[in-house]
Order: sequence, then C-alpha cells, then structure tokens
Amino acid sequence: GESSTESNDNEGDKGPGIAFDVGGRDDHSFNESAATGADRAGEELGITPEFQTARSGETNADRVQRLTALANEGYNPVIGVGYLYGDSIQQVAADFPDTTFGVVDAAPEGDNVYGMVFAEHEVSYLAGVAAALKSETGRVGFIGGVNNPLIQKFEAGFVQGATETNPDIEVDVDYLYADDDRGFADPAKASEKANAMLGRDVDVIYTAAGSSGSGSVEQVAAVEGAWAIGVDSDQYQQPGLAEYKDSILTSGVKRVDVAVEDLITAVHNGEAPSGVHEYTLAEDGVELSTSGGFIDDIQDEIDAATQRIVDGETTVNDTP
Amino acid sequence: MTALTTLAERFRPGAPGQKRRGLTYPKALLLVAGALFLLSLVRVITEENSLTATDQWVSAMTFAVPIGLAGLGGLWAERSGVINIGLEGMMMLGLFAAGWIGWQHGPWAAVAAGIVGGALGGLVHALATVTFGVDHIVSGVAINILALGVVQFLAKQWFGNEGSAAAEAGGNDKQSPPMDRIEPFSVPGLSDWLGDLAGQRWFLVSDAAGVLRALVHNVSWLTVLAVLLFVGTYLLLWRTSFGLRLRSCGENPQATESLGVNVYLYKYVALIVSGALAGLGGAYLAVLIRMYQDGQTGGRGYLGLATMIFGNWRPGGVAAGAGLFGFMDALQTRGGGAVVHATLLLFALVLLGLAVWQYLRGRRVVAAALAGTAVLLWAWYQATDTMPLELVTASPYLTTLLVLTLFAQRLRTPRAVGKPYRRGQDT
Amino acid sequence: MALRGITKRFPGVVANHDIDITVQRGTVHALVGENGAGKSTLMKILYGMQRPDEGTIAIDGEQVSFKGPAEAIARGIGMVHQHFMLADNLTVLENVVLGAEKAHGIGARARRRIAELSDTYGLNVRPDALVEDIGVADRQRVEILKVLYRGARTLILDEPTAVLVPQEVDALFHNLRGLTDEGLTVLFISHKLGEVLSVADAITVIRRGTTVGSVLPAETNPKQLAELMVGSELPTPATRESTVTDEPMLTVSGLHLSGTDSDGLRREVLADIDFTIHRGEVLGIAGVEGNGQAELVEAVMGIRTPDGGSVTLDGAEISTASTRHRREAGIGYVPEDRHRHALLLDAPLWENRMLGHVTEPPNSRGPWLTGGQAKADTRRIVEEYDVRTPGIEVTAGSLSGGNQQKLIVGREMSHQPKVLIAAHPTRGVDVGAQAQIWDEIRRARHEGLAVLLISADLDELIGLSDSLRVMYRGRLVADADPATITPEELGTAMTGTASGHLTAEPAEPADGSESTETDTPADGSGTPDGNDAEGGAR
Amino acid sequence: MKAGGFLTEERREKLVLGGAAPLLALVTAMAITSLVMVVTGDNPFTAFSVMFDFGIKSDSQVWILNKAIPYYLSAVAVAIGFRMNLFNIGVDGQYRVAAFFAAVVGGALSLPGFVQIPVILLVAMVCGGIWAGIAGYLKATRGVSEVITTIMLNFIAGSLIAYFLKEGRLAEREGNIVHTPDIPGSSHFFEFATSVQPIHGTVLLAVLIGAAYWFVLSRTRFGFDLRAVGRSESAAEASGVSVTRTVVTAMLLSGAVAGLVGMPTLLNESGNYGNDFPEGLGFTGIAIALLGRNHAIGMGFAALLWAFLERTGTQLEFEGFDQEIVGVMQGIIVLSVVVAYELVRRWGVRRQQRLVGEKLARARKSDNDQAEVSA
Ligand SMILES: Nc1ncnc2c1ncn2[C@@H]1O[C@H](COP(=O)(O)OP(=O)(O)OP(=O)(O)O)[C@@H](O)[C@H]1O
Ligand SMILES: Nc1ncnc2c1ncn2[C@@H]1O[C@H](COP(=O)(O)OP(=O)(O)OP(=O)(O)O)[C@@H](O)[C@H]1O
Ligand SMILES: [Mg+2]
Ligand SMILES: [Mg+2]
Repeated sequence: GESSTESNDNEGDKGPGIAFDVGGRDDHSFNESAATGADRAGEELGITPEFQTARSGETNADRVQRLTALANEGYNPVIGVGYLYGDSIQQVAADFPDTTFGVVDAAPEGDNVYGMVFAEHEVSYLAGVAAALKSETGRVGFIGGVNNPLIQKFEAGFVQGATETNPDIEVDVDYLYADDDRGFADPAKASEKANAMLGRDVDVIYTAAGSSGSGSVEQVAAVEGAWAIGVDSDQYQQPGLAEYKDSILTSGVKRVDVAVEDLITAVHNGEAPSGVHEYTLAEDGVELSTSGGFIDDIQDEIDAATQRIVDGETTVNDTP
Repeated sequence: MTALTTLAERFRPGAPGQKRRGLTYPKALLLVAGALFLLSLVRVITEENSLTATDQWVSAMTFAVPIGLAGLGGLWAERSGVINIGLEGMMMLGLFAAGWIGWQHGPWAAVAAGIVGGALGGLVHALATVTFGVDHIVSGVAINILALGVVQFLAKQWFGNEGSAAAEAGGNDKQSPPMDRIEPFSVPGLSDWLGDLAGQRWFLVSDAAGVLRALVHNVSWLTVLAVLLFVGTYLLLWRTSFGLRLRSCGENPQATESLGVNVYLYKYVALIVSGALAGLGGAYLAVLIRMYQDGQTGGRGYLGLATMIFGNWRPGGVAAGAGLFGFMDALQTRGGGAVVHATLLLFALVLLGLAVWQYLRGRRVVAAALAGTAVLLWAWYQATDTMPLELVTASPYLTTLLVLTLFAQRLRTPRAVGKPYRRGQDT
Repeated sequence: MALRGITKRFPGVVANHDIDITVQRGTVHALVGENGAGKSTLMKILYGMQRPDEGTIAIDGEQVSFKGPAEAIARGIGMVHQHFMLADNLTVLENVVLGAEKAHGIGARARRRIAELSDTYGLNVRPDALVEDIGVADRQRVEILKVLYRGARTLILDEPTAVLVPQEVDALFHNLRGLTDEGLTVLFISHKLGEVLSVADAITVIRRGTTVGSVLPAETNPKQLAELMVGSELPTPATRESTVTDEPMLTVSGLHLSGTDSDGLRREVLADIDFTIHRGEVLGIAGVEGNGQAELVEAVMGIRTPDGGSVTLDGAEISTASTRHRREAGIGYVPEDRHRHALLLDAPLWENRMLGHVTEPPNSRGPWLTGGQAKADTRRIVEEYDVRTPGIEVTAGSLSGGNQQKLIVGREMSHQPKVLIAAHPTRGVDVGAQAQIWDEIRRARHEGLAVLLISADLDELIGLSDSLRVMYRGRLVADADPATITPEELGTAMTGTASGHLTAEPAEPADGSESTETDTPADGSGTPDGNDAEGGAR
Repeated sequence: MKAGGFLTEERREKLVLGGAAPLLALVTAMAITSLVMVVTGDNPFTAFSVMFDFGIKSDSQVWILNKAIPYYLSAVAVAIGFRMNLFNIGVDGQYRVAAFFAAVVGGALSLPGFVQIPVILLVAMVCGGIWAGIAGYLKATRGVSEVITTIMLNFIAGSLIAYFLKEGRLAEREGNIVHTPDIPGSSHFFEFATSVQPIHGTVLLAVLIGAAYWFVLSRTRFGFDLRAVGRSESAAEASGVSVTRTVVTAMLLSGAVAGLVGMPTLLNESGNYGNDFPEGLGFTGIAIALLGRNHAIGMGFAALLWAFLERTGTQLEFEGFDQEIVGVMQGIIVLSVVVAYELVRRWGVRRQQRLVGEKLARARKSDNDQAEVSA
C-alpha cells in the first residue's frame, strides 16, 4: 500500500515538534524546561508547538517512529529532548534533509542536525564552590541517580569545585543505581541515601537524580542547617518542593529553554543551524540559581569562580 | 523433585510419634540471638558501626514493608490454592489509587484507597481463575500488563491534563500531586534510653539496643499496621476456623467442598485480601514518597512472591524474608560498598556455622562445600576493602538466591496450589 | 430413608435412572453394582453434592432437597468418599473439624470430643498426627470420625474396604456394627461380595444406572449376586497350568533403598530384597499399601536409585541403567496410579501410545517421531484390546478408567516385553475389562513373559501368581504357594505376623477359592491422595 | 466403526474451536476498550479507524514486521519453558546478558562477516543459555522454583552488565552514551530493501527459530519428552524421561533462544550494546507467548499484533488521543484472550466427553440388546 510518507506532503510549515523523554512535559526538569522554551517561542512567533512523549521502555525504533511522524507531519524544527534521542535523530534526519533536527544532551552528526549540549560540569563546579563555602561540618555529598556519563559530569564538576575551594573538604559521592533508569524515579532510595549521608555529618547535598531528587531534598529539609542543591531547573521555584524551599541553597540550572527557544526562532527565521553547540557558563547556557537569596553572601566567590572558568583559567573536568 | 518423591515422603514404616516440623519459639529466639551475636561480632571486627545502627534498621523496615506486604498477599492467595503472580499489578493499582485519593483527601484516605485499588485487582484475578478457570500464572501476567496500562493511562488522564486541578497542584503524566505526610512516632523515654545505650559501643549490648531502638524510634504508623497485619494473618489463618477453611482450600479443595464449605467463596475472599495487601504495599510506597509516581513498584510484587516462597508460606517466614531483603537493600543504599563488604565476613561466618551443622548431621560433602565457600568469602573479604557499586546493588538478589539454594528443599508448598479447581469435579 | 425414582443425567450418559431404594434405620444396607453402574453418583446425590434431575428423597418420611453437602450434613447424613477426601498437610484434628468448627471450635474442646468419639467407637486416632504421616487404614478411620464428629445418623461409605487387608476390614465391620447398635444407619458400597454378604442387613443391586433388585444376604450367594449385578456369568482369575521355566528373566538381589524424609532423617524403605522371576512365571507380591511395594517397583524401573543391590534382566546387569534404557531392554510397566504415572490425560490417545516407548518403532525412527505409524498402531490397539473410544484423537482423560487401563496394557504388550511389572493392573476396572487384562497376562506368560505382579486384590494375586511373596516394612518376609494359600491367611501374613514359608491348613482352600471367583477388585481408590499435587513444581 | 465420519466432524470442530476463541477475545477486547474510551470522553471509532488506516501504510508494515522480530524470538524462548511447565520470567535478563557479551565479542573481532555473524550469534546463544541454565540447574538439583531464580537473575544481570559497561572496562564512551565498541559494518546482518524502509534480515532468523521450535516439539523424540514433562511430570518420569535433565535442557534451550532476542537490534540497528539498548523485551515475550498460545504461528500473529498496537498508538497522539490507551488495550486483549480460550476449551472438553459418553452408551445399548436377544 502507500506509505505514510507519501500520503503527507505538508512541508515544514507547522512550527516546532518536540519529542520528550519518558518524563513528559511537566517533569519539573529538563523536559519542562524545553517545553517552556518552546512555548515562549511559540507565543512570540505565533506558532503552536506539538508535544509528544515517550512511553516507558521504548526502543530506538519507537523513537525513530516518533521523530519520523513529527517530521512527516511537517513540523520544523523537530527536537528530541534527552540523550536517548541522539541515534534516532541522526537516522531520521537523513530522510528529511529539509527539516532541521535538534537534540538536547546529545551530539549527533548531520547537516541538518543541531546538538545542544550543556556544560553541566561547569555549573556543578560552582555548586561545589557554594557547597564548600556553606558547609560547616566540612563534609558535602553528591548523589547521582544513575552512574552514567551524563551524571558523572555533574559529579566531576562538583567534586572539583568543592575541593578547589576547600582542600580539606570531604566529598561523599554515591549513586542510586549502577545502570538502571529507575534511578531517576526512585525518591525513596534517594531519601535513604541522603539520610545516611546526613547521619555521617554531611551538611550540603547535591543531588543529580531527576525526580528522585525530591526524596533527598525532603531529608535535608528535616535537618537544621543542612542544605540541598538542586539540578536542571530552579528547584526553589518548583511547586512540589515548595515546603522545603528554605533548604534549597541553589540549583545548577541548564537553560534548555533558552537553547530550544533559540533554535525555534532561528528556524522560523529561515536559518538551519547545524553542528553541536555547547551551552557553557560563559554564555549563560548553564547557571547557578539565586532564588531565595541563600548564596548572596558568597556571591563574590562564585562570581570569581565563574570568571576563572570563563577565562579558561580553570578547566573543569567532565569525568570523575 | 518429582511427584514420585512424595511417595517416599508418605512412606513412614510404623509412623507413630513423628515430629512436627517448623520452628518452635525457643528455636526462633535462639536463632535471633545467634544472628545478633554474629552481627555484633562482625561490627566489632569490621568497625562498620552502621550494621547495628538504629537508622539502618529503620530504613531496613522501610524497604521491607512493601515487599513483605506483597509477600503476605501472596501467602493469602497461595494458601487458598491460587498462585498470584499478579501481585505486581495489584501493587501498581494500590499505588495509583493512593496517589489519586491522597493528594485530595490526605494520606490515610490514600491508604484506604490503595487497599481498595489492590482488592479490585484481586477481584479480577479471582474472576479469571476461580470463575473462569484460567491458568493462574496466565491470569496473573495478564493482570500485570493490564494494571500497568490502566495506571499509565489514567495517570495521564487525571494528573497530567493541562489546566486541571491536579496539574496545577504539581501532577504530571507520571506522577500525582503530592499529599500530606503521615508523621512517624517515637516512644519518648525508651527511644532516648536505647539511643544512649547504643551510643556506648559496647559489644552486643549496644548492638541490641541499636536494633531494638528501630522499633521505637521514628516508626511509621504504616509499619505498625503492617506488623499488625502479619500477626493478624497468623492468628486468622492458623487460629480460627475461617483460616482452617481457607488453608484447606489450598490443600484439598475437593475435600473442603465435600464438607459443606463454599470453596469458591473462600478463594474469592483470599484473593481479594491478597490484592488488598498488595495494594496496601503500593499505598505504602505512595505515602512514603507522598505521591503516585510511575514505576515505583519496581518489581517489588515479584520480590514479594519470592519472599513468600522463601518464607515457606508462613507469615513469620515472609517477614523474615522481607526483612532480609530490606536489610540488605538498606545496607547497600545507606552504606554502599564498604558496608556491604563487611557482610562478606558475616556470610562467611554464617556459612561456617551451617557447615558445622551439616557436618554434625553426617553430610560431609555438603559441609565441605559450605566451608570452602566460607573460606573463599573470607579471602575475598581480606583481599579487598570495598565492593563495586554494581555488585552492591545486586547483593539483595544474590543473598536471596543463596539462601534459597541452601534451603529450598525444606519448603512445603500448599498441595493444591496452581491446580484449577471446578466445583464437583474429581480431579 | 427412601429414594424414589431418582434419575441423573450427565452429558451423554444416564448415570442413574429411576432408582428406588428404601433403607431401614439402624441397619447396614449394601449397594452393589459393576464399575460405572452409578453407585457413587447416587450417593453423591444423597449427600447433596449433585442434584437429581428427577425423583425425590425422603428422610424419616419427610421430603428433602439438598442444595449442597452442608444441608445434607445438617440432616445427619455423612459420607466417606471412594477417594479419600483428606488434606495431607493438615493434622487429623484439622481435617476432622473442618467445616464443623461451630460444634466444638478448633481447639481443646474439639480435641476432647475427638478423643471421646475415638474411644467410644474404638477408632484409635491420634488428633495431632499429620494426615500424610498415617497409613491407609488410619485414614479410613479419620474419614469415619469426620462423619461421626458432625453427629451423622446416616453414614455413606463408598468402597471403604478397597484398600484394606482382611483384618482391617474385619475391624472396620466391627466398628460399623457398633454404630448400628447405637441406632445409626450405614449405607455401604463394595465390589467384594463376600464382605457384603457378611456384613449387610439388606442389599440393593444396581445395573446400568437402575435398581435391578433387592435381596437379603441370607437368601443369596456370591454367584447369584454377581450374576444379578453383571447380567451374565463371570470370568475367573484362576490359572493353574504352570508355564514356569527355569530360565531366570529378572533377578533382584540385595536391593536396599533408604530415603530421607522431610525432617532430614534417613529411613530404610527397602532392605535385602532378593528374588528371581523366570520366563513364564508370575511372581506376586502381597502387602499392605505403603510397605515398600511402590518403591520396589520404582527401584526396578530405575525411577529410584537404590543404595545397594543389583537388578539383572535376562542376564544383563541393569542396576545403573536409566528408566528409558530398562524399558528399551524389555521391561513393560503398568503403574499403580494410571492417571499420574501412565497417561498424559490432556494428550490424544495416539500420543499416549507413544509414552514410554517413544524411542522404539513404530513411534520413532532415529530422533524423529513417526506419528502416522503410531496412529495406525494405536488404532490396532484400540481394536484388539477393545478400548471403547470414538477415535484416537480424543484425550486419554475422557476415557473411563477401564478403557484407559486397556490402552495401557495394550501399549505395554505391543513391545513384546520380557518382563512386565504390573502394579494393581485391574484396580478400578470393571469385570469385563478385568477378564480381558487377565487373559492378556496369561497369554503372554504362556509365551514366556515374566511378570512381577503387585495387587491389593488378594484373589487376583493368588489366582494369577505362580509364586507369592509377602512384603512388610520394606522386606520380603514370607513366601507362599498360591495353590494352597487362602486370602485370609495371606492377609494375616501381610500384617507382619508371619515369616518364612506359609503353609495352608488342609480344610481351608476349598472355601477360599470359592469366593475368589466372584470378587471383583475395587475401584482405583488405592491411592489415597489421587488428587495430589504433582510435586510443588510451578 | 464409523471412524471416517467422526474424524471429519472432529476436524471441523477443531477448526471452529480454533477460530472461535481469538474471535471472541478480539470482539470482547474491542468492546471493553471502546467502553473505556467512551467513559473517558473519546470516540473509539475514530481511534480504531486512525489506527487501522495508519497500520496498513507500507512503511508501517515494515516497521511492524521489524519490531515484531525480537518480540517473536522472546515469545518462543518463553514458550519453550511454558511447554514444560517452566515459567521463565528471566528471558529479560538472559537476552541482555547475551546481547552484551555478543556485542563485546563482535566489537573485538574483525573477521569476515560470514564467519563473524555466526560467532556473534553463537556467543549470544551460549551466554543466554548459561544464564538460564543457572536457573535450570538450581531447579533440577536443588528444587528452587525457577520463577524466583529467574527474577533474581534478571536483577543480577542488570548489575553484571552495568559492571562491564563502563569506559575502561568493556565499553567506550560517546557523548552521553556508553557502549561496547562498534561491530564492524561487514558483520551487520543483511536487509531486504523495499520501497520504504528495509526489512531486517533477522526476520529470517525468527522464521528459522519458529520453524525449529515447531519441528522439534512436534516431530522429534526430544520434543515429545519435553511435552510429556510439561503435561505430567510424574508420567514422564515413569515413562523413562529424565525430568531433571529435561528441565535443564529446556532451560538451556529457552535461554539460547532468549540469547537471540537482542540480535535483531544489535545486528540490524545499533551495532553495539549501550545504555540505550532496549530492556523489557522478555516481559513482552511472556505476553506474546500467552496470546499466541505457545503456538509457532499463533505467536507470530501475536507479535505482529503487539507491534501493530505500538506503531499505531503513537499515531493516536497526533489525533488528540492518549497513546497510553494502547497499554490498556494490550492488557485487555491478553486477559480476554486467556478467558476466551479457557471458555472455549472447556466447551470443547464437555463436547468431547459427551461424544465419548454417547458412543459408550450406544455400545452398551447394543450389548444390552444382544444380551437380551441371547437370553
Ligand atoms: N460428573 C460427571 N459427569 C459426567 N459423567 C459422569 C460424572 N460422574 C459420573 N459420570 C458417569 O456416570 C456413570 C456412573 O458413575 P459412578 O461414579 O456413579 O459409577 P460407580 O457405580 O460408582 O462406579 P465405580 O464402581 O467405578 O465406582 C459413569 O459411567 C460416568 O460415566
Ligand atoms: N466431572 C466429570 N465431568 C465430565 N465427565 C466425567 C466427570 N467425571 C467423570 N466423567 C466421565 O465419567 C467417566 C469415568 O467415570 P468414572 O471415573 O466414574 O469411571 P470408572 O470406570 O469408575 O473409572 P475409575 O475406575 O477410574 O474411577 C469418563 O467417561 C469421564 O469422562
Ligand atoms: Mg464409585
Ligand atoms: Mg469410579
């Protein structure tokens, strides 16, 4: 019979199509951030973005299909959110040379593919600086959801930032799972990990574990004088964590929204960006949030550290 | 191994005065004391104080309860003769229902909702297996698939709908809005006194105090409820006529029917309770993290099934199995590699003890094998200081596998479990 | 109690048709009839387990209609089923009080009541024993106790004697007499006409689902009764002309087997078993169930691994051979429990024909099955052995017991075995099929087959065997000459009271062989746990 | 004997019975799903027609076929266990372990394709077999329920792979993905070109395995033994089958086939095993084996149906439906299929017993008549 491609000939005039990771558009994390960016762009440009979400347990074929369908329906750019979309984007992009594809957290190749990666290690370095300065016990902790390269970037930056600020500081590093994406959705486990760390006199905990993070924040909030540091978005603002916001020191924010908004705008303006772009501290692609004002007192040190990184004085490692 | 062996088991030349199997209270106490002693010993040797720390045990309980509740649910079902591999699905239903009701009406309502949600799953299983006579495993698997589908579908419809009240309150496709907390409680004087005692680091005494303190310090009300359910299950199933009837449905339903007992009814009741318990396990998770979140059950229903077999279809055994699981899980979550590394020594000692026991019973080969394994573990312990995260994560599963391998042959399945039963049919 | 015009139809079968029976209070009333005559069905109707399609039941002149056993129990009716209805994993006490907890609870009061009943009727049961640990006769008494515990005034016993030795039967009858003296009524089914005549006050004969007559024991004899039952003359298992040769076919020596029970203790199951069966010889082994016969058979078949001793088949040592190898080498096997050990109930007949001989033609060539040939051969068996079936594609489970057994015997005989191991080959099989099976065994024996025969039916055992051994607690304790021994003597020997060579007293044999001709072995109730789990495997 | 007449009747009946159950199930499932959609305010007819229209597109068909390949293999692995009453929940762990080590070996070697592909397949089958064999061995020798061991082994498999799937151990890093070294292009499986996307050559592998499954089970002595054990362990043992050996063998075979589950992905798509390798195919296999009644062809249809639902579910999103409805459909279909099969089976058994009874009654009646005549 005819293929679904043949039956559709709307060419790239439908605005952006966004394919989310399993978390979905309201995951209070990078998916949500991407959605915010798309919505903002949509509002400014008068277009409506299409959002699609992955099911749990998807394979590459499912992602390929989702992206194909979006491209096929005429959405442009088509953006995959999450590194899992890396391979599939590359594959689909080859079939739709006139569409621009974007992907968050991955760096695939292709003339019409735009990879948006973030310098998580740089912002984590700043988080490490803040943690080291704020810690009274001299022990800080890092909890990763899954021990994979992406989360290792957070770890590497955080440890480096903390130790370079205070060479005597002890950093507890722990992961929830070795290789199981459950690590991004297991608050109970994160909560136990945090509780154990707090029991070992750790008083600042940086948690890079997706939705598991709330478990950790909750434990920290129960301890007087202890601080939690969030990731991805400004967790101080997050409605689900409102009751603990006074314990959220700061968050290492990835401006996925900015990246996505820029890409949509560019495509709307007839450009077709390609290649891999790293959103770094230098261009505000990542930043340490200041809501709550808890780091106002150490803002100078943080600014100095930022400057060192921007100037290339300090090179932050992206692997532990 | 095969059905033929049952002939041998039945054959008891001049059988009078046979012994009843199972643990007597003194034996059980002795075991507990022995375990505590070993634990203290290992604690002192390895200086891993968290082995007997209160927080470790509180956390063990937190991990153990949902698995234990699922296991208890499995026990109800299998004691009535129906295999319930759908526990995972029933747990999901409980988790979902709790999250759904919880954010609107508070955590206790969530608990009730979880129970109802799980019970509905149990009812479906009863309908399929008892009324329609579908193979138990087949029906259970189908329920797991269905529950997953329904829960994800409804979560998207009810929590993630743009502009809905739930979405406003923080819900999304994968999670419900948060609910209130159930505050844990501590027994005032006792908790502190035991805390002081535990702080002394005295051999055995402080260890006992640390462990016991977990029972009075920061205890979740739901844990209390779970403990009551275990005790209640024991009393109900082994001390009342209701329980006798229910258990005999799992042993010989034809005989039970012939004595005027409505076997279908008992199986229905058992399966609904089974689902309700699994649902409560799900609700426990929801209350713990204060919301429904996709994938929270994470295979705990299957683990519950494992603890049930591990526990020889008895509440005490299920509790012990879930406890072991919770303990290992808490150990690895809280302590990581170093602490799990310490348990190598613990296992080596336990295996050594078993080896001695087997040797005394005249089983030299088994004893030698156990002793050999113990030495290997000890050597491993000596040669390293920590364990890789991957192995640590696997430790609860490896432990379960090891324990079952050692003891599976002493287990006693309800006779008629898994057999389709039709009223008035002989076979 | 009066049953009037009872009719019960099953799909395709009229199990009961216009049954009329009147039972007087305080009597033992026997019900006889061949396999499948509808006796059990009738009793189940009386006990409320099945509803009659037509007809009425009156108790003490009052019409009743039971919706389930509970209502029958409430009216003082109790039933001991043909197949034991006990939960093995529960204690005697638990089995007894189950369903009747209201009466005395499930604790100390119940235990007292059980002890009381046990004493009153001399039942001698131990309330805290696990049922799986007790013997068949004890189980039987537990079943009776169950009924009495419910305060039954009418007892239905469906073939209670099938698995008992004569002494145990006597004890049971003594108990029954005690009951009727107390004013209870006993309804009693048996295939053993001698027993029926000795214990019953009245006898009703059922044939093909309907009552064909009521007789008083004093006015009839076993032969007449049997002819009334079957409607024709009966075959006899007697076989006298010897075909025994001196060529050893199967030699078992020094066989020893011990098993580990669930407490981890080792027990001796078989000890010092020695025997030789020659070409053309039938060796019968007598023994109360559970004395090691089943284990002996399994050890010879290679299903169990003995810890000592040797088995030699036709000069070849097979002590360590696998079951399959032994079967290929020429051992045929008719197991005791056909449902569990001889058939795949859900598989069609032709697949069942392959079972146990799948490595031999016509079932396979090399590693490949030859389904066509197997089917053709199944048709032959069905024809030759008169297996009543609509075709070879139906499942084995849908055949009646007798026809299943004919198929099994046909299958085993089709491979020209050198040795046939037959455990209760005619248990639960009706007289026609029984005669056929006996004929088949005799014919093959004539051609040189050696047979190891195990049977609870002493008449069959005596009638078919060329030599007899008695097994007790895992040992062969005595031997006997079938030409002279009587069932009673053999029964006595089975209880462990005799050893060495048994010789008969001169006067007995004539009477003994008389009753031989009329008794039909009981239905397949010898496996007390026919509804057992097949292992705990899941 | 009117055997001939009966047989045709029987054959006809078999056909009717065979067709009745799936039909009943499908109708029930559609009815219930429609109900759910109506309750949640969606129009089921629109949804079904969207799914149907999209599902019959040529690229959809290729996609469905490709997607069904691992599902089918997984179902066969599960079915081998089912046929002898072994419940292998561990296919999931088995295929992951197998695919991982096969990928490692494939990435390390660079032999010509026609040598290397078989080597990779062999490694996968051996690894899968070993992983399942552990459960089989423990069941056979220690009596440990395979249900538990395979569940535990699934979790342990995850840890095992996680240990080796690290940069510096057996894997390399590429952006945020860690994966085993790429298998040389020459060792990729061939594809069938079509007017749309190519069809994966591993479809042949699936067909081959399916045919072997059918043939071994129904046409060989070994298959007979295996089925005998599944139908009655006690009868099989008494008939001379070594139950313990059959258990171990069946688990090994099941594991070996499970080992192939990851191959279509590895050899036709990814070319390596990374932390984006699909998980959970083993559980899907259970559902598909149930749906297809462990039947070689039935499972094929079931796998295609599953893939069809997944393909068309995504399309539903574009029309404003929730794709999660597909999960509900899958659950309902499985449940209604098992219930429908049981009902139809029971009806068949009753019919058969009635036939036997009638036949017997006829025989008796004629016996009676004869007896009366002769009397
Ligand atoms: N539940 C049933 N469904 C269909 N047919 C049945 C059922 N129970 C019994 N029958 C049929 O009814 C007939 C009578 O069976 P019943 O069990 O009453 O025989 P019986 O006289 O007790 O035989 P036996 O001496 O072997 O115990 C049998 O031939 C059988 O075919
Ligand atoms: N519950 C039942 N439903 C349908 N048919 C049944 C049922 N029980 C028995 N039958 C039929 O009854 C026949 C066998 O009944 P029954 O067991 O009473 O016969 P039997 O000759 O006494 O066999 P056995 O000696 O093994 O007890 C078979 O044809 C079987 O199909
Ligand atoms: Mg009967
Ligand atoms: Mg019968």
